[in-house]
Amino acid sequence: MNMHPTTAGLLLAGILFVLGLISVLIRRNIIFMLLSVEIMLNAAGLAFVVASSHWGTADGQVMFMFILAMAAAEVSVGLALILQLYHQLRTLDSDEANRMHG
Amino acid sequence: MNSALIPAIPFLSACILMLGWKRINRTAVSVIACGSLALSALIAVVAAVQVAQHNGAPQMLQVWNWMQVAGFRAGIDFRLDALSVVFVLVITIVGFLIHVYATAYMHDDEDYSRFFACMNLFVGAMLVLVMADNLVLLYLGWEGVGLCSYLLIGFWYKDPANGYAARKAFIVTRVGDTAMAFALFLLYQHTGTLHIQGVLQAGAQLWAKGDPAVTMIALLLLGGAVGKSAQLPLQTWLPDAMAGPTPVSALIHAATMVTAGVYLIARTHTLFELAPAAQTATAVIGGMTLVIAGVSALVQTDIKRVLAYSTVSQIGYMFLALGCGAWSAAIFHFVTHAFFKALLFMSAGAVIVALHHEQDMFKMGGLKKLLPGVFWVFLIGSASLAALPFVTAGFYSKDQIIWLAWSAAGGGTGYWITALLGALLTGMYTFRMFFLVFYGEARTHVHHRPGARMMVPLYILAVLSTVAGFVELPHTLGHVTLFSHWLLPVLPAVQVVTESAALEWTSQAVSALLSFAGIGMAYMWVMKHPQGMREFLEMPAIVWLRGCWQRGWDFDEIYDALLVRPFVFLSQINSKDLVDKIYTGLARAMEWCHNMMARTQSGILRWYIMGVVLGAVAILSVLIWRLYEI
Amino acid sequence: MILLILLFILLGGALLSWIAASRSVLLSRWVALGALLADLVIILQIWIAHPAAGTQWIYSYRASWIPHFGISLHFSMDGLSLLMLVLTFFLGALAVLISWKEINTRVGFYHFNLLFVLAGITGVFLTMDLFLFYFFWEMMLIPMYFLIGIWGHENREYAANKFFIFTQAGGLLMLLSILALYFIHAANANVYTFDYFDLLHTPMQQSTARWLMLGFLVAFLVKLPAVPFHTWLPDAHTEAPTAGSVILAGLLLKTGAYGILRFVIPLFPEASQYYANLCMLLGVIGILYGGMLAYAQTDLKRLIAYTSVSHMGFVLLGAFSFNELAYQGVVVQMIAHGISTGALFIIAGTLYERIHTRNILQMGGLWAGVPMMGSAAMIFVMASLGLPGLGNFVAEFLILIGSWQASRWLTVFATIGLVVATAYSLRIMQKVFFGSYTREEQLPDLNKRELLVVVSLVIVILLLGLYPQPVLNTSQKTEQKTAYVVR
Amino acid sequence: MSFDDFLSLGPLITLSAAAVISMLLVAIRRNHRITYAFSLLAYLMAMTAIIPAMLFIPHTIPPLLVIDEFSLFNTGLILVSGFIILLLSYNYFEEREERKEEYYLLLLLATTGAMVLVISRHFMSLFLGLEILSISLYGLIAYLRARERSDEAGIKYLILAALSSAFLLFGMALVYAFTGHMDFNGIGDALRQTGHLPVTVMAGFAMMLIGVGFKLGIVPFHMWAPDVYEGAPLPVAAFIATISKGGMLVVLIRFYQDIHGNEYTMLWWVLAIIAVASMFAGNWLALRQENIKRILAYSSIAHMGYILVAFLSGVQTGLEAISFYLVAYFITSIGAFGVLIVMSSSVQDAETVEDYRGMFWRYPWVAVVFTAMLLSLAGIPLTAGFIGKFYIVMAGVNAHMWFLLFMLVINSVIGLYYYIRIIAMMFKLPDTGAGSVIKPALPVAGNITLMLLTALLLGLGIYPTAMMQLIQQMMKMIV
Repeated sequence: MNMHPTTAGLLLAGILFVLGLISVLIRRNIIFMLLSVEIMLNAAGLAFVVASSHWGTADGQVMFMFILAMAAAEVSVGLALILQLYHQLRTLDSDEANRMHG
Repeated sequence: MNSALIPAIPFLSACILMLGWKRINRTAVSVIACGSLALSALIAVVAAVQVAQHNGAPQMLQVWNWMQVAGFRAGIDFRLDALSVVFVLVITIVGFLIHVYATAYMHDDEDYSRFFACMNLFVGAMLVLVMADNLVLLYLGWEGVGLCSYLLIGFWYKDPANGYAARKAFIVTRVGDTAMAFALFLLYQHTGTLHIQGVLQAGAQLWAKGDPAVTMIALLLLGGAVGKSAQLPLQTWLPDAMAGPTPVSALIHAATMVTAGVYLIARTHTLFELAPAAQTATAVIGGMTLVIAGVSALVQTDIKRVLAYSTVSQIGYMFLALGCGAWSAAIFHFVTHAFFKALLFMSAGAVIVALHHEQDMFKMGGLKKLLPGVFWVFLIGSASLAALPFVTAGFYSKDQIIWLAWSAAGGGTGYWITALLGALLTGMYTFRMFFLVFYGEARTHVHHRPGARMMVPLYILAVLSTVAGFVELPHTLGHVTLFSHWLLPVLPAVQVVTESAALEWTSQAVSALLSFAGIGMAYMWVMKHPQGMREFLEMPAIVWLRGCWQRGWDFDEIYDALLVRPFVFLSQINSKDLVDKIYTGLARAMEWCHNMMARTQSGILRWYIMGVVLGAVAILSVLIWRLYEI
Repeated sequence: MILLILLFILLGGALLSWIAASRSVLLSRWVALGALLADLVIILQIWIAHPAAGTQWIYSYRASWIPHFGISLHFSMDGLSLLMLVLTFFLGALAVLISWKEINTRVGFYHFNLLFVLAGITGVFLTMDLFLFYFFWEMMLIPMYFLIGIWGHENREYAANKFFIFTQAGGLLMLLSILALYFIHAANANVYTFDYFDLLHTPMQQSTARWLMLGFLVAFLVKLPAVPFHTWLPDAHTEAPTAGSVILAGLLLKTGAYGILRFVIPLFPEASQYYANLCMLLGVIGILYGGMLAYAQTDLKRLIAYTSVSHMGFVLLGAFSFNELAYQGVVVQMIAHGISTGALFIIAGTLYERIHTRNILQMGGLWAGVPMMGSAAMIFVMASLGLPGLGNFVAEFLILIGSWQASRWLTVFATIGLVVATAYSLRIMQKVFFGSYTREEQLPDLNKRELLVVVSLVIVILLLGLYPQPVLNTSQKTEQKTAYVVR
Repeated sequence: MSFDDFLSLGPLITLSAAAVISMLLVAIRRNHRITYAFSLLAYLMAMTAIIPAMLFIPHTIPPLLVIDEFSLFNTGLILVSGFIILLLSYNYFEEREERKEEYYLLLLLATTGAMVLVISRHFMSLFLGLEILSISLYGLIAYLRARERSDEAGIKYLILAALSSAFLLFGMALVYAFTGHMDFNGIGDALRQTGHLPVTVMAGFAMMLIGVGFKLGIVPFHMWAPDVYEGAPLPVAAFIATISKGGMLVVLIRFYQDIHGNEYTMLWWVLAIIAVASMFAGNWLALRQENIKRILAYSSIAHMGYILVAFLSGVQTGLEAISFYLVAYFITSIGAFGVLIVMSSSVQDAETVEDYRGMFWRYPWVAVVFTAMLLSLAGIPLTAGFIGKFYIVMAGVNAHMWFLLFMLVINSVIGLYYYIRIIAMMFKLPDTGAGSVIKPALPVAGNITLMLLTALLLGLGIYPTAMMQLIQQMMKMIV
């Protein structure tokens, strides 16, 4: 079978995205959840790259740059918060963080 | 002189007494109350004379526009013609006498002025009723007297039983009134007016004899009359109405108000003539009532209840007469009945007071010696009620009815026999009462004798209930027709089909004999063989029958079971208003939704993510799937 | 302009009495009373000046408000509004008087709310712009909500919420209808306006008209109230303070009736014809159902509340039997019911002040102690059972004789309602004033202030019953008034 | 970049510059007052910068940005709301946190992000704006480190926001992959040419919708809202409720317009379902909720549902309605949060309904304000909320969306219940129960702000014409 490269790329991105999604769902450790989200973001980035190669424009790459930057920022803030949370809960289990509900 | 004053004066004094409350002292109250009636009685006489001078031409006067809407007009308008004059005279004169009597009777009651306020109010309303020129105003008087009767029956409000009796009276009559209201609606629908004369004329042109519409109307009017006049099937309230003070019973539940039905039918006689069916119904109802009530009167122990049942039965006579088309006869009987029944009630009242408010006849007796004055007047009254021949007014009026029940166009043998049976019964219960009260040995001692203020009215009424008969004598003896002639401009003369002196003689003879027979039986029963009678009465079947009759043929029980209890039951089960349950249910449902939703806000992050993902999947699948659909 | 003044007197009075309360409670009472009396005087003068106003528009005022939507401050007064306003200011003044001793907490705020409700009601009776109508319609709710919710009896919050939510639900449906009408008219005439007189005779399909009419109708049936939308009323009436009950029964319910007469029938004549029988049926059901419930109650105020359900049934019956007699009867009924039921609530309130219970099983034999109150109660009880010579009779008689022409059987049942009315009315007298006196304390009879209130009510109900002609002249049918000019 | 570009971007530039400078300020010397004053100044300057920007409208800065009346209007709205929130913030943080200065920095940044959103006409600017907004929000939400609920909220928001922007991005990628354009018009035209809507693009829109929906907090992406509102500092909650949602909504409108969204019935249906679901979910959740912060969160969910109804009407009245409703809604929710702020003490926020028992008799003025705000949320006359809701219903009727309207009516009735529940609590006579233990701060600035807001609220409720005309002629441009 020979698939059109764009389709293949998008498919790959899609698979990555879904994998990330699944691991967000099944992981309880907040750090891993964060990582999985990063995977999803990068999947999106990949999709952009593929798309831009398909159209032969640079927009996709630029977007990917932005995504990288934003992901970095997010992780940094995220880790800070997780640290905070760990100080209070003494655990990284996200399910423990459920003081607010109803 | 302005005849509008006739009802106005009693109203005025009623207002004064009501506002005056406890500030006016008793003498003043009595003076105002009686004086006002005396005044309006005088004016009534004057008015009567005027009417007579214009040989029966009615006096009309419009006071003010009550309501006038788009062609419909009802004014505060009065009309004094021969018929209403008769009623007005009876009401004012008898009313005046009763008031005088009452000043003594109620002397040591703490609500003295309230009593007389209501009495005056009643007289005023009654006068409006009989003087009204249109049916709406008549309805006002009609309900007004109902109100006063309610107020006065329940006058001694501390005892719930009285309150019950009063409510019963009001509600039962109200049932009749609604029938009358329908009649009004129908009349307006067909004739476009409620002005009595207008209605009568329009009706005469509008309907052929026996037209269903007019029959319906007449029947409905009859319904109203039946309610007020305590005829079958709405008679049940009157005996209980005796809970009121005796003057009230005399005035309202004997002399005047209960005859309003008679007045109504006489007033609208044109319609009844157009509706033979309705007229027959009137006669039948009258006949049945007079027998049933007579039987009940036979077995009562309470003296006032006897009189009450006898009133019902006498009004039955009037209805019978009306049904037979003997209009003037009915009115004549009304007049005499007003006199002797008022007399009986008040003398009974005198007895009751004398015996310290003892009403049970079996605890009375031997009063012939102790209360001679009362004895004589009571005797006259009883005689007149039992229609002893020749000397009593009752004889002439009742005899006329009995004869016409046979001979009149609308009459028949059946009616005649009923009427005779009634005569027999009347004689029996009247003198049973009479003997029980005044003969035998005294069972309760008399603690004070009635004073002049009580006795004088009694004497006057005694005279009246003797002489009043002589204004109308049958063909056979004297043939005086002052009364029917006087009524001629309003009420047509009765068509007599079997014009025969011989037959009339027989009829009179039979009726006279029967009343004597009745008296005789009463005598045997009470005086001669009380022992045997008592044994006879103790027989179980008889006991049951007696009980049933005493309870007025158990009509109350039937109505309770059929109407009252179901209504109360229904209203009780729904007292919390089931409709509201719908809304509370709705609120519950909302709360349930809240709880369900609140569960989803578990506070656990992954749960939220799950939510997002599910949403995403849902949206994606919907969109894409739909896309392939198209 | 005078109409605006009527409104502003109330609003100004509201603010003033709130402010005044901080200085002296008495002052604030007087301010409120003064404002209402001033309005009363003005309106009475207008009435005297236009004794037979029924047929034309007396005053109009119009100013643009939200031109973007074609919304204008448009007030007009005809006979109907005139009568309603007389009633409003009269009962309003009495309401102030009756709460003179009853209300002692937050008097200023109380009077603020009281006058604010009245202002809202006045607006409802005057406005000729549908948006403005809805505006006032909602505006009455909040102060009424506070009146019940703050100064009410034990269960006040429940009652207040229920009242608020019911009316709001109805109102929103009406809003939908108003807007739909607005757009339909715009589509036809290409003019965007909420003006009553422009929206009259808007041509539309039958089905549409029926739907829109239902939208209005529901709102008004809730207010009226008609079975099955009535259940807010007993709670609200029972829990409200006396003045609140008086205003609820006397005025708020009337806004529903007024709405039907002013908006539903003129705006959707065909649809109203179509639904007439249904509405009359609802009315009759209301008469009987309300009567039965009233008979079953033991809480005096609740009992009276259900009697108003029964009485307003007559209004519904009359309004939809489409003839002059019934129409006039409805108008008189609105007034008579306002007076008689208001009076009964006042008596219930005065009783409550004395014996601190509303349960009629704990009363009885009070006549001996308070004869004046008793006789007043007697008069109004008789009024409520429709005794001739008192206002309600005139109303009910006209309604019935009118509806008889429209539907015979419904009228028969409505008339049977009068018997039921007799039953429950007499029950009041029996349980409260007759029977033997069981309580030990000695009750004071009506004092001067209460006497003033009650007597004025008695006089009015008697006048209404014996000489209703002025009212009838003023309230002739208001539908032929097509020839209309803004003055 | 030409001069008039510069001018028309004035507000944005001012604010971002302000952010940088305030960072430096903090670096130089920590002083709450100075930073506060400076950021106030920054907002004022940004607002004034709108005036010259008006000269050039409509002005596009290809490919990323467009400054037309719509975006300027919303910029102004955002700036004003930000300014008001700032006014309310000072005391709140003064009492609670030792390091307050960065708060202002973050607030400025977040506002900048929102402003970028409202002027963006391109995926890239959209994304940038969104992320500037989000990331500064992470910081803001978790700002009060002392409170554990605060950073729990932060974490939740962070993860979910990242997740949703992943969806958004992927959606963008798909759209881009098919159309080859990232600017809205381009996409619109491309779709016009192809005529029908291919799977990938549809999937892309769906995924973008998830990203957008998350920020708007509509069902089923609403679950974060209550927790975040509860955990975040009150001013931040106000910010989230108003500015971030508003900004996102503006982008949505613009995007929808450019791609002619209302031509795709399926999209319409999905949004309709979401709208109904949001209304019901929001109101049901709030029905018996005891925590006022959460109530406000839920009610905001419901309100987004209402707004969607107007959005779906697809008529011009609808867009006007949204703008007006946004204004009313901004005023109202900021006002409500403002009340919470002034009523809160340094130890504890006044957040349970019970805290407000009998408040009217102790702090009548604040209670009246709160009542006004709640009534406006419930849409009762004399308040802006009423006119707003009226406007929305009008749009709905105009578009004959009877079903949605009935849903709206039902929900307004349900909503009424919990609003008047709070009001009733405030008007309870104090003797009926022990008053709240909270000693409110009642700062002067706060009170003045509230007065201002109430004035606005009533003003818009009684005489909305001016605002309407403004909105109306602004809408002419974009439709």
